[in-house]
Amino acid sequence: MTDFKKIEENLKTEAGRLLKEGLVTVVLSYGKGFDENHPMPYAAKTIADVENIVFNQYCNYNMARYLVRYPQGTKIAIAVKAADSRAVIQLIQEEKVKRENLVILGIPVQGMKNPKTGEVIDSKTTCGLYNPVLYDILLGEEVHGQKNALPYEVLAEYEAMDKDARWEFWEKELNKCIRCYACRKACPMCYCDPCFIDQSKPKWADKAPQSPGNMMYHLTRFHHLAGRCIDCGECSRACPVDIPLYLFHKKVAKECEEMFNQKAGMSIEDKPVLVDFRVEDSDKILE
Amino acid sequence: MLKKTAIENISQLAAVLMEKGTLLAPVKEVSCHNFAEISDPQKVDLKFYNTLMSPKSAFFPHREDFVKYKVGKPLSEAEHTILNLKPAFLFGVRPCDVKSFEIMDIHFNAAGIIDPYWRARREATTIFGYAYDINQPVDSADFYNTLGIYAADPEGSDIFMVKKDKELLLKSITPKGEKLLAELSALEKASSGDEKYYEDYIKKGKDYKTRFTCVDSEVIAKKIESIFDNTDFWTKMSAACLSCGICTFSCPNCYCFDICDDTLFGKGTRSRVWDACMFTDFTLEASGHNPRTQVYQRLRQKVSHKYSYHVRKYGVISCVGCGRCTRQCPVNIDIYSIIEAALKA
Amino acid sequence: MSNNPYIPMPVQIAKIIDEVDTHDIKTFRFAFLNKEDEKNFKYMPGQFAELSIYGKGESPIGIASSPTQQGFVEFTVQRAGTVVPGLVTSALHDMSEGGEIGIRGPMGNSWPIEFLEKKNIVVVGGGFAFTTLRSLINYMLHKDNRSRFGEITVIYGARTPGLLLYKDELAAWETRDDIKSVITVDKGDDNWKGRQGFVPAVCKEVAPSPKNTVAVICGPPIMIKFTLPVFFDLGFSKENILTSLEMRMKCGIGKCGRCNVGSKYVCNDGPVFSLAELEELPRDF
Amino acid sequence: MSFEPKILGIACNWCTYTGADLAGTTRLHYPQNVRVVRVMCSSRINPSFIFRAFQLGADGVLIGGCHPGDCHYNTGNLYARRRLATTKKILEFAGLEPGRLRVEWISASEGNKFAEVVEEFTMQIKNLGPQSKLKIQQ
Repeated sequence: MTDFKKIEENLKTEAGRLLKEGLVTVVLSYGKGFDENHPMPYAAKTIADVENIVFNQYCNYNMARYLVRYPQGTKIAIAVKAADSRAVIQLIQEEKVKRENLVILGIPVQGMKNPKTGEVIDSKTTCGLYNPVLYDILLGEEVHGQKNALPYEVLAEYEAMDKDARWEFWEKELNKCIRCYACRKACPMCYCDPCFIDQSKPKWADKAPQSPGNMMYHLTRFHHLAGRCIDCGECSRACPVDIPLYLFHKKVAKECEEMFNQKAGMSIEDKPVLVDFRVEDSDKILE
Repeated sequence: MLKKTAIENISQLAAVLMEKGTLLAPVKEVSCHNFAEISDPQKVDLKFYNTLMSPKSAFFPHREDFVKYKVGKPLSEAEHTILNLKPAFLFGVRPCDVKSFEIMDIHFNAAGIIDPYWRARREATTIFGYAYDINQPVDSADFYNTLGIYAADPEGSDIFMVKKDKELLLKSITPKGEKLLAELSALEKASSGDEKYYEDYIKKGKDYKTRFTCVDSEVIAKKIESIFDNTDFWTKMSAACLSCGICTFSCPNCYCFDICDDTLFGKGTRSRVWDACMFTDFTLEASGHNPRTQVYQRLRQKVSHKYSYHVRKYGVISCVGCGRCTRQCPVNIDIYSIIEAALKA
Repeated sequence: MSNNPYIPMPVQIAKIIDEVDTHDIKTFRFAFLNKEDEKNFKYMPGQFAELSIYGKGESPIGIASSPTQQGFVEFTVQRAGTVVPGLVTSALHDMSEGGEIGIRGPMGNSWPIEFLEKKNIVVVGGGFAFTTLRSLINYMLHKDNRSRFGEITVIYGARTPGLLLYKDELAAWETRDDIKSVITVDKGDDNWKGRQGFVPAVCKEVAPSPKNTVAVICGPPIMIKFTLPVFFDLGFSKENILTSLEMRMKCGIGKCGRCNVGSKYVCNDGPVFSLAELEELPRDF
Repeated sequence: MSFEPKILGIACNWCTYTGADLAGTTRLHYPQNVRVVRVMCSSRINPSFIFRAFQLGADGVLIGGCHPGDCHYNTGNLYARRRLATTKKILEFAGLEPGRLRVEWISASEGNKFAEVVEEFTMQIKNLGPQSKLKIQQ
């Protein structure tokens, strides 16, 4: 099992060192919340701030979300778990951050928990990897010998559904939406300003949480994240009404992988699949 | 007047209330409870700590239609929404949420121009307050004691309810509640033992402790005013904030709204829809100028509005410490901690 | 619910005046369709109203006419849309005389007439922000009111001669002897025989005396920024400099919660503030 | 009354739209169920257009572009191919019939093909019946 205390110590040491040596101006990691079970995303900017850094099983936030908040060129150290590192890679691909401005502190971890439910976050709601894909400094022991969980297994049940039943399922789920936009705000890939749903011309949907607007918002957001979603599951954990958004994102990710032979956020050399093409792409994908 | 019923027979009471009018009560959803208009009395469920969303939507729905119009047609042809409300019963409201209605009343129902929709809904509704179960542990996010509210505060309710083992005691507080309670013949008479239990429960409610910090409204209002320009403080407090709208949507005291025209095929509705000061475009002007582009400015606005501006304008803090914003926040931002820190800043 | 504050009153466009050579600022004269509404629409210079077009939305606009002008209200509206699509203003600009829209108001406070009485008034305006100032000037110039005020000085500037609003009235003021009007443009053209120069510089030149005088200033932020020091140098106190704020508004009646600056709602407690009052407010606008 | 589907056609300016013109000038008969909107390139099509069309009552959406390799802008339709394939998968997982969205490459000289595709697609939509899932109920 993961030694959370050890990782916290390493995180503090590295954060302190990086800030002290002036290699970065901010360390994005986790800090104390109002109690043990509720840590918060934390931006340490001074050596004194390092004291407040924590790491425990509830630190599931994807810190890549905060990268785009800093002006381009800011030297940032960022603590990443497996899925988070893929988000960083994806942001590098999309030229939102530059690799040379980042110090990536990798955290190999298993056994993260959802603070709301206390459930272990497994491959069901996240990408099923344990080790960060990209890092400069590793803060713990890589997880080996553990059977890699299959992230798309959970889809089988829904894929097998009759299409009308699936429509009913999604209609029911998406109609719960209250349009607080926590999903897009928690998403490391949702950085558009303004978001299409806030535009008044063209106005894509009503502001009130009603079925047509909810459908428009979510279907389009699923599309905008196609080939970019790195399956961290933050959207679903942020959702106050527990819409299983991760299911749809997983499905789209799976289809994109099958069609275009590329997984989001695995290499900084890649280009996001929907801003790329191959002449040899087959028309079969349109059938 | 004190009456009682067995909690397992709650659906009978619900059925009676449904005959008299609209019943809004907590129902169990997949992973939470929420207030909903009851169509099946069996659905009323009192086994909840507190609802996910606040009961403010009973008086201030997420969407309130003003007018149905046809594009390009004279204004006189537009159909105005007329609220012909049946009597309504808002059942099972926690004391802190009851208190929130009084605070919202100042804004919508007393100061300046009166909001006709809020007033109409408020007047049609009888409130059944429901004490927190003092035999269960308190949620770590709650801090209503800080705002001078206790777990079994009957104030503001028309009828106040406390749980006694498998029974529910109902006490009338206002004349409106008294009249209604007298009419509810399905309820049993309470014994003198029940009377004593009720009184004791109200007293014991004061010892049921949530998080507490001594907050004087004048002191905090002044303090927050004085740290307005302390950008470091607000940046630190908002470092994690995602600036989504869940804290304001779930808050029983947030009232900001937008007025939207939704048109389809030449017909449409003008309605007011909840808005949130945490959204980027909340203050975006037509000129393109936006006074609050940064997350820290928006969080500052939210906290200042509740704990300072509202005190200056209406004399009370616009927060009841129900803990919803803290519980629902995806990144655990805790307004109580911000206030604590502000007092020290 | 005829007294419902959210429901607009119907008005008809009686006249449209194309004010500027870029054709993006027009003055709309509205006549009330219900006599009752006209009676209830009692306003003072400096107030504003929500112009309402079903299907497009609402837009808060300062009233440009003076209450001394009977039978209509006027609004000078710029077509917005360079940054944020201005749905209402564009729709209004595309309408013609005889068209019907809605109006809610009047809203907000006004220029404090009682405070201004018996004082000399310096009105400083820049560009498109001259609308409620025009209302104030016409109010003060009205024969019933003129004696209540001291000397009136108007300093009004625009970028080019073609961008000056209310050209006929400006010309008429030139010929009167109970108002001193100084019109300036940043850059003239071949036909421009008047003054050239920025408003702050002109203020310095005109140098109104601060004695028993109130300055009423409206204009783009950059103009305000450079004009205020001029008035401070002249010896004006913060209590005697008035301006009008702008914030995004929706309801206009202090309910929707978006136009607050500190504990003040610009729609209710404003839009007119003295500099002294503004300094009390947090810098959140 | 038999079901006459409403179909939104979105055609690229350079190939399919000209192809549709050719179908017209050569007096080919094809069903009148398609309302064609012209865009400059198939890659101009925002997936939201498609969702919105279904919401506003379209029973099917037909998209026409240049053949791969023939794009007026060289690569526009190659991006469009990936994008629209994804749209289709999303519609399918949401529970709509993926057959309600069809993408065809029709060149300026293929008036015949345009008429055939419209014929075939209209039949297909007729068989699928009215689209009521995304349609906004009034």
